Amino acid sequence: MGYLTDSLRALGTTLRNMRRPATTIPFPQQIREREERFRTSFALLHDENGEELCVACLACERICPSEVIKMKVAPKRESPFSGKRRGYLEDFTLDLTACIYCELCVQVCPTDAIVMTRVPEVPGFDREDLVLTMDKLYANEHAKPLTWATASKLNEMQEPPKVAKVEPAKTEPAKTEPAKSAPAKTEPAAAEPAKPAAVAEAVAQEAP
Amino acid sequence: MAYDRKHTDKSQDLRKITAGLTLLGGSWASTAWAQTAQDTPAQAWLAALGFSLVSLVIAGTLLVAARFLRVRARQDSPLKTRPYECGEEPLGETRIQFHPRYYVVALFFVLFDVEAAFLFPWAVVVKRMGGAGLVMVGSFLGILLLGWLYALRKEALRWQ
Amino acid sequence: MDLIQHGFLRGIAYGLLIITVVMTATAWGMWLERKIAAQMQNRMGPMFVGFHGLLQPVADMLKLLQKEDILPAGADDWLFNLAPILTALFAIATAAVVPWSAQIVASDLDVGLLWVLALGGIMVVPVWMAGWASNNKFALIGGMRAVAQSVSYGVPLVLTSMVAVVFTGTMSLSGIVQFQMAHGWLIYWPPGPGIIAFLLFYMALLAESNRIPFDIPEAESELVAGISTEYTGMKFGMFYVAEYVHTMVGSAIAALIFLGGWDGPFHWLPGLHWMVAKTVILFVSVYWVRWTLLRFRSDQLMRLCWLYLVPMSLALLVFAAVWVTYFAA
Amino acid sequence: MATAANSPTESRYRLDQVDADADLMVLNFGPQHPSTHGVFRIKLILDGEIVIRAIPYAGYLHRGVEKLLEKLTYAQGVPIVDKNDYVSPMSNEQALVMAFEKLLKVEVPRRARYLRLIFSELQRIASHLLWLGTFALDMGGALGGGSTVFMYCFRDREGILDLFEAVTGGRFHYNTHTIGGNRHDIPLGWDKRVLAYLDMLEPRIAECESMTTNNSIFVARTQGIGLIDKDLAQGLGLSGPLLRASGVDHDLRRDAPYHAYDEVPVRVMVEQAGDCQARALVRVREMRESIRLVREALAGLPEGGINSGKIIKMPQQFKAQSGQVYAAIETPRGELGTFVIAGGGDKGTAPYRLKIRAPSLHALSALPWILPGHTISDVVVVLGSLDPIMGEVDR
Repeated sequence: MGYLTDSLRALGTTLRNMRRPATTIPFPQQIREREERFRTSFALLHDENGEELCVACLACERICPSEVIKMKVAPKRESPFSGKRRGYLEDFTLDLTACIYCELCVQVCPTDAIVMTRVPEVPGFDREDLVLTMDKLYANEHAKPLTWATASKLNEMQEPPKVAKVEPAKTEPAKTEPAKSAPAKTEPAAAEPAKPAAVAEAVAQEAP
Repeated sequence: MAYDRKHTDKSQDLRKITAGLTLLGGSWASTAWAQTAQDTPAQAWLAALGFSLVSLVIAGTLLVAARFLRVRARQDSPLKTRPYECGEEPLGETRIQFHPRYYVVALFFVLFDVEAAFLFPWAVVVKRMGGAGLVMVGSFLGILLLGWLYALRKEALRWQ
Repeated sequence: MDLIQHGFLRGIAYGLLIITVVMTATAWGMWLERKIAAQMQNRMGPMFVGFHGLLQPVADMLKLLQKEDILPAGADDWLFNLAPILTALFAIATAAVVPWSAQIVASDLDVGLLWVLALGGIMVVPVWMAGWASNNKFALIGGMRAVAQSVSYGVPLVLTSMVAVVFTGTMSLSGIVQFQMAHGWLIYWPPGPGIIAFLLFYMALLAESNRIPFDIPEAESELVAGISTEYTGMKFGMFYVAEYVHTMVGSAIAALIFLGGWDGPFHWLPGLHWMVAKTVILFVSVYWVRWTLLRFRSDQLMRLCWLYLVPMSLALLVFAAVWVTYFAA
Repeated sequence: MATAANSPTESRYRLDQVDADADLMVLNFGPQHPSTHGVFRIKLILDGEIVIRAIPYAGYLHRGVEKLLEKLTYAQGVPIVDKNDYVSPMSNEQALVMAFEKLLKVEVPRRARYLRLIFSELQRIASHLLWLGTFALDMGGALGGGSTVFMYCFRDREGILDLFEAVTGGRFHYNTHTIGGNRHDIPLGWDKRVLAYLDMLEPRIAECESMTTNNSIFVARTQGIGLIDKDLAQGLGLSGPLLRASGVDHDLRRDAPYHAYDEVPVRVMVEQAGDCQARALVRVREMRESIRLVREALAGLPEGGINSGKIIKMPQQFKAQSGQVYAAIETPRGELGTFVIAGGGDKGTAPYRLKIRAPSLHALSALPWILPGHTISDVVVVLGSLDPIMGEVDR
């Protein structure tokens, strides 16, 4: 009977698999190695002088599809570091309970201020613990490893290669003629990919 | 690669544990109970009865223990005792008169189990009965097989 | 007096010991099964309670003991409560006649095999009771399937064990083993029918203990949990335990009547070791099969039984009778 | 049989044998049932164990995604749809993004199209692996061989999630497609990882096959079960593996090539029988075909940009005042289409109306036709073979 031979074959398969090591990762004791781009929780960053990068341009609040970012803008004042007049955050809340981790807020940030972290564990016993306040977000900057993606890196990656430059993700630099990416030329002039700072100003001007 | 991780080989531990348990328990038990008496049938039946009694007591004890140890909800909702039907209100009666198509199996069973009851006494003394017994039982089985073939011809086992 | 002392009291004493050992072994049999299944599926299985989850059965038991006991609305409370007790009783009482070695046997009945088969057969009654009493459609269908399947596979089970009776000329389990010690294990002597009978017996055993590929009474992907859908806490636990005890005792019986019981090639090892080793191997193999195969549909199962297994076991029986009458020395 | 049943109550099986005296049992199968693949309810009317009528009820997982998409702008809408077909999230993104690109007349660079092809084929493998596991689970039970196959499939599917994690940073919620291309380029050495993974996967599929499609118990359970003939399949608008298993040679990847399927041609797997076994075979063969496609596409992966330049910077940056488009892709489950009428939102920055054509919904509509005459055991097999994803059905 076919049942018997097929069953024996299936038994052989399971026997073979018994020799393979378990793929389980006992989670709290051992943490899986995450990819460089792995994205979960959030952090707000400072620049090298220790000044907040966020200029309160509201770009992330507007792009967020699930509207989890709430921002309070402080009046513009002069920066103690650079002396320029710029916006400051008064308060910033990111509600992780509704966040879908789409990374759009990171992508639109003109100053690379908001990034995601690589540690998914956001343990807490309260719903309050999942609401990231500004303090928590600034604390995350050093408390958690950050992902690879920042706004400028994402934009650089998505930009059509106008000049032959080494893209971070290519196995080979795009030495071939850039004319191949013909679609880049058909693109209307509305949002020409500019330098992050320029975009920051453009967006900031649009903000009320 | 991430999908082929190695961190622990537990099959080793597993093998050691099972082997150890069997050896330890086995040698202790076989030295402790090395005596027995040849039983009379009456003794054996009484022993079986005693054994069953113990199993009944153990089974009962577990339930009684559960009765004392169990947790009770503070409020009983009528929803809690509702029979499970995938989260929906049960529709219609459960115990209705319906057609499970298993009665054929029951008939078959009666046929063959009665036969088994007849065969067991013969099976013990098959050698003593010799060829005559073989012919008798053979004819009995033959009639049985005829009935079986008839049932098959009637497609009694195709209830779909 | 002697009857009481050597019969009843000994039965109780042995009962306490053997049941404790068997139930403990069953509990760790569950652990073993989970570990084997985990290894097979490249998982780790229970890891947290005790060393490599060794105390998991204890934790499970404690959990089940504390669970809330719910009687579904419209259930037949007498039958509902009686069913798990009877299931456990029948499953455990089967072990009464199992000789674990030449000495260790609670009751060496001269119709030991009949006792086992009878108790195994009557197991279907509490299962049906549970299915009927629950007032649940899934349980009802599961109960019906359980009856049909148990009843069907009881026949090849009886017939194949009868093959052993025909060869050995006794229905006492220790008698069967003694015959095998003298003439060779039934699985290889006489060559041919023994191994087929063993395979048929093994399949029927899988079906009787509701193991895949014959687990349609439970069939959790179709019938949620079959007969035990409405059972909570320890009552569910009783079904669970009974199932495992049933499998373990069934493996022991298979080891006794086909694999020579406590007989082994090296006599410096105590008989108990051989017996336990064979039982454990069969027990593990049942779970190996269980975690490998898919399940049949109920009607396919019945057809498989009545079209192939029953005639095959009948033919074996006839062959055995002819062999014993004319060829055996 | 040539003629399809005329109504759901009329069956092609031997329903004439239904005992007129017996009472009928009404059984709710779902929504909280272990094998309804989510929250799905079928009201079964049973004669003993045989189904004589099946009435499916969907909608337990309704989340209002289509309405939500009409409220969000084009740029914001893309990440929302990931959860529709939660077994192949990228397919949802692709279907939506393709419709938006058509509407907004945005070109996609060639490299992005290749990447989309690779992603969608990997996604197909992942989805079919999950399907194989759950299908075996339906047949083998959570405490049996089914769960073993399930674990193997999940173990191997994990590799694809790891690969996607390396590219996009997400394991489920990728949001890697954007209007006009992709958001993430592949990292260094990713193609080698993919090839290594595919080399590992191929023998493992064979292993799973030995426990399922090549196993006679599986064949006994699936052969002749849940027959959908050609007429019925076309009449109900089935698509994908279901349609191909019924003998209709139709595959959008070949018949209306999108992404880079015109450059990397697809061999379409067709089976004639139309039963559960045929569906299973089609899916398993498609897995092999997908492996081949990924290999070919990786070999021919062009250099260049991955986005046509309109990097999303603000929600309202895409505008379309008029027009309506329909774009469809071949997801693992069939034709996933998005129909968009432009002009919603203030200044036309959001769709006025958006409708998602989900293949699973059509698949489930076959149930009343094919279930009658089968036993309860077959119900789970038939349902599993349709491979419905409730998130997509209810949206």
